[in-house]
Amino acid sequence: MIEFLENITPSTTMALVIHAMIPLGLILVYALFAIWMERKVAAHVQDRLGPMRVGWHGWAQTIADMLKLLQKEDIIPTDASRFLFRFAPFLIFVASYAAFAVIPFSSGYIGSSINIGVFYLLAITSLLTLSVIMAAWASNNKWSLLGGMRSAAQMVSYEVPTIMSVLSVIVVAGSLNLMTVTEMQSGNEILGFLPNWLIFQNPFLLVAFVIFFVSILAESHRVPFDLPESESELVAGYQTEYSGMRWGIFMLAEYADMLLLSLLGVVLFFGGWNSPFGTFMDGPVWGFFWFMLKGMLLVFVMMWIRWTLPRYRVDQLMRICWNILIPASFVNFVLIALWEMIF
Amino acid sequence: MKSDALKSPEEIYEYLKASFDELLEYVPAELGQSWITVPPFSMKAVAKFLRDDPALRFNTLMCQSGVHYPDEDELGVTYHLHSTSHKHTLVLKVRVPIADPRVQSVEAIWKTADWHEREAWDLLGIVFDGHPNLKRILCPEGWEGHPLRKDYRQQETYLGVTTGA
Amino acid sequence: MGLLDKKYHDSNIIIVPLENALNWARKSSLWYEQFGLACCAIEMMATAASHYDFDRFGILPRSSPRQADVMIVAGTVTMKMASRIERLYEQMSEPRYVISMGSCSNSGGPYWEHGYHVLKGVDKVIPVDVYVPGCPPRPEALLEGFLKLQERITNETVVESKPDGK
Amino acid sequence: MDEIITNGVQKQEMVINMGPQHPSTHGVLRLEVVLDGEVVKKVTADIGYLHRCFEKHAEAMDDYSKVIPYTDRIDYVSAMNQEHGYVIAVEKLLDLEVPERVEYMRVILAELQRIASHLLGVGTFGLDLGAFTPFLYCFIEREKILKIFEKVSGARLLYNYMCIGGLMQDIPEDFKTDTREFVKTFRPKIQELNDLLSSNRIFIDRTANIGVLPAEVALNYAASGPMLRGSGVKWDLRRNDPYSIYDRFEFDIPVGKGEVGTVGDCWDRYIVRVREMEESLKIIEQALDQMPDEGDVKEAVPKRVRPAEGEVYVRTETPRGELGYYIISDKSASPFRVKARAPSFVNLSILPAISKGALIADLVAIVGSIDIVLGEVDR
Repeated sequence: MIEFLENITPSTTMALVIHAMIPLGLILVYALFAIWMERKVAAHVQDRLGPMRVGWHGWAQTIADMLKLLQKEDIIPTDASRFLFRFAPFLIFVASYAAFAVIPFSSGYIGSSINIGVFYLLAITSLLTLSVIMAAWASNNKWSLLGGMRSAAQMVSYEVPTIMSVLSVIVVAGSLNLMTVTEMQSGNEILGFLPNWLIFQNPFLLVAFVIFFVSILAESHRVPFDLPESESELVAGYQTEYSGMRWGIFMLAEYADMLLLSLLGVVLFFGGWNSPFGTFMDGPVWGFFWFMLKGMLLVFVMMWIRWTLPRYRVDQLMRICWNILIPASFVNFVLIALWEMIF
Repeated sequence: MKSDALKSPEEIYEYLKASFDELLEYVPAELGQSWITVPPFSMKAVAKFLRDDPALRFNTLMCQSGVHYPDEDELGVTYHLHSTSHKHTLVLKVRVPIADPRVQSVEAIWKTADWHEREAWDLLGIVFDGHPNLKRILCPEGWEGHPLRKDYRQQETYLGVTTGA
Repeated sequence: MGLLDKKYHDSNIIIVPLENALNWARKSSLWYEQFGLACCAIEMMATAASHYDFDRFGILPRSSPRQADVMIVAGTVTMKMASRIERLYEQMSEPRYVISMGSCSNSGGPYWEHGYHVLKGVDKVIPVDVYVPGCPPRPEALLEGFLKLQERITNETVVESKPDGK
Repeated sequence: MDEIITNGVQKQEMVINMGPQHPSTHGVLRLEVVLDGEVVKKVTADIGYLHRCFEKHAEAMDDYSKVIPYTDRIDYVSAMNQEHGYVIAVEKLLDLEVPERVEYMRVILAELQRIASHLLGVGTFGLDLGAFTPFLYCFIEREKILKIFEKVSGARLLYNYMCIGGLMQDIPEDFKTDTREFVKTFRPKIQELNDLLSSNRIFIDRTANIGVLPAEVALNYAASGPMLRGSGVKWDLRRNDPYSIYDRFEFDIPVGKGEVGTVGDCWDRYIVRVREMEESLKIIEQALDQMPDEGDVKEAVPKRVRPAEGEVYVRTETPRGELGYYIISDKSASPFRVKARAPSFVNLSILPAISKGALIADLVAIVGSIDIVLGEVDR
């Protein structure tokens, strides 16, 4: 990709900038689509229609929302810490955007194919916690503060099972480079027809995926773990004092985060950009299609869960993490390692 | 102890007379239920007796209402009691002069009286002696007058907003 | 019209499409504050529920006033509540609108004469854009109120009106 | 803020205001909550934000029947039940016999209203716990009841349909078929609700053992309705102090048994409501079968309502509990005093007693399980 960009643009710098901007464009287009999709999914789950008036079946709804948010007054509460209050939305967005750098979107495009891709991704997503606390503390609002504290506890705890389940994949794959992990999953050899995806390679990786999925639900603040912004308890949690586009950026980051973690799941368990039909419909462009399709399916499942389940309480959330997920993920890790030794 | 005998207010009155003698007064009514009038200063003792006596066991205060009787220049409180174990009901009434409207609180006997008494104070200005937290409940603090009195005149503005009086 | 209100002196080929786009965005995405007062709130909920479906028009509930565009005063405003409503209105960010839903918030409704504790019309404390009559208004009436508000937004302009009335 | 020093660590309690504008206070209730972290130390309910002077209006009206529209607005979620209670009270004051057909109609409408109200209560309870979809499913069913009501009375929410001694107008011809159709389609929906919410693991985790209200406390606080029955007390005025024609129907009184937790917890209160809907369906079916087809609904309506001097206290079972009307008549055309003993008002006063030591999320669940209507709390 970068060679191609260097060929068509006058300077290397420009090529690099464009190269780096691709995920940004992707996030924006995806967010427009995902927010619309969320509303449509919600509506159809609830026997409604959802947005209908703006364009065909309301496809332009999110564009209108964004354009409106841009026009809104930018309120900074008098008692807020002004710098942190303004800075937090950007930090949260930077964190989710930067993490996309190591995601292999197709065989032809990865932002940076570094050897410590997984490590980098997990490290940079930890910034999300920081920015949420920053937003909460800076707002000088009690609801925000409670939301921020919940968020900090939740994200720090759920990082452990996430990392453990990611590690179990790494044990099988033997590389921290996400591109390498994807490439080793090509082909259809398991039982003669199943693709070589990691989830099919080792029965314990299925368990690892379940743990991973539950943890990313919590990491991206989705129901049943959406406590930091739980509407019926904390008004809007850490976002309570934000208005206009600053709030919009939080929204954007939340959806970007959802996509990021889903895509990570796709790379680690569902063969990344590999086609499910072997060499059929394979190639860089099809690869991108398959990759996004799998990612969006996971995002869809997250939405589906959101509109079906109630929400956990904060202590139950912690108990699930420390009493169930973390021990389970450790045991599972050992079992995967044993399986790898034996077979 | 199941006591089917003590069903009507009159029987209950006869039973109460043994303990409270001259204090109580039985008032038969043509329409609706007859009631027993209790002096305001012994309300709590009567209430405690009614709740705890095994033959009575009025464990629930269904309703407590304040009333303003402008003709007599009096305020009144009506208590509707009932017992889930003996399945009987009783009406008690207290009358106090409007100049000194003090009634003993029954908050300690039936917890539900807490809010009912605050409401009666708020809307009618009946003072309940012994109530731990007797302040306005429906109207905001700083409201003038007691709206359910028949001679209530609405204040013209509240916090700078006209009330439309 | 919020921040851009009357900022320009002349209408021109750039401003007109811009204005249209901005107005279109605002009218298509009216987020209301999730805030019910009395009987009308139940009808407001019914309007948001499956049968009438606010979301068709892009109307969403927000529980924080900061993120809301329109406040539906759904129900009787009492003296005790009046100052809170004023405060909530102040917490909303511009551009903001108010729909007064039902007779009570329009004028005091059935509590007009003897309601010592009822505010006789929410417009005594905050400015109202659209009044929806009814006690309570049917969901269709509330939707009509939103359509009227959209109409009103469409006609807003960023151009300062000239002193000669043009 | 009080400072607490434990083991050399300085802690501060946080005072937080829930409401009057808060998504889960069911209207304009303000709760002043003292928190230690997320643990509730003390709750003080501040009510009166919707005080609409019902009692003053009742005294100011120059006719007993003019009060009926205001009774609708006390509890706007179950207006039919409110009207029912009031007209029964005035009829008792007048010593008035009401035609059979009217009684049956009133019972059917009151029970339909009970279902509609419980649907709202159950739905918003789910909403408080973060389950958005069951709430909308409940509203779909509620909308069907409102359609029946609209055909009957012309209004969706506040009907002003019952009048002293009768009804405003006769029922439409297809009322019976509509209601039967509804009863038939609604039964499976209750099962659906049970599958989606009542037996949901997360829902049970959130509601079991939360906000436990023991029976003695409930009686001492004069709790009523599902709040009392949730605590295991089999007390339903339709059975224990029958009014109207409720003694003619076969139905059970569901009580909380502590199936998933302790007796009297939030889940018990919730499930009592769900089961009551089934019982109401039974009553409706029986009433539809027994109801006479002919009869003038305005037969007994008096020309002028002027009761003799006296007073009555009439209590009826509304979806939220015991609604009592204490009416004093002084022989004039307007009531001397009307006191509405509203179930929500009394039930809400228990909140501080049962929410100590809960988390904020539990507090939301407890408020939701009490199922208050602020119009009734403040009147």
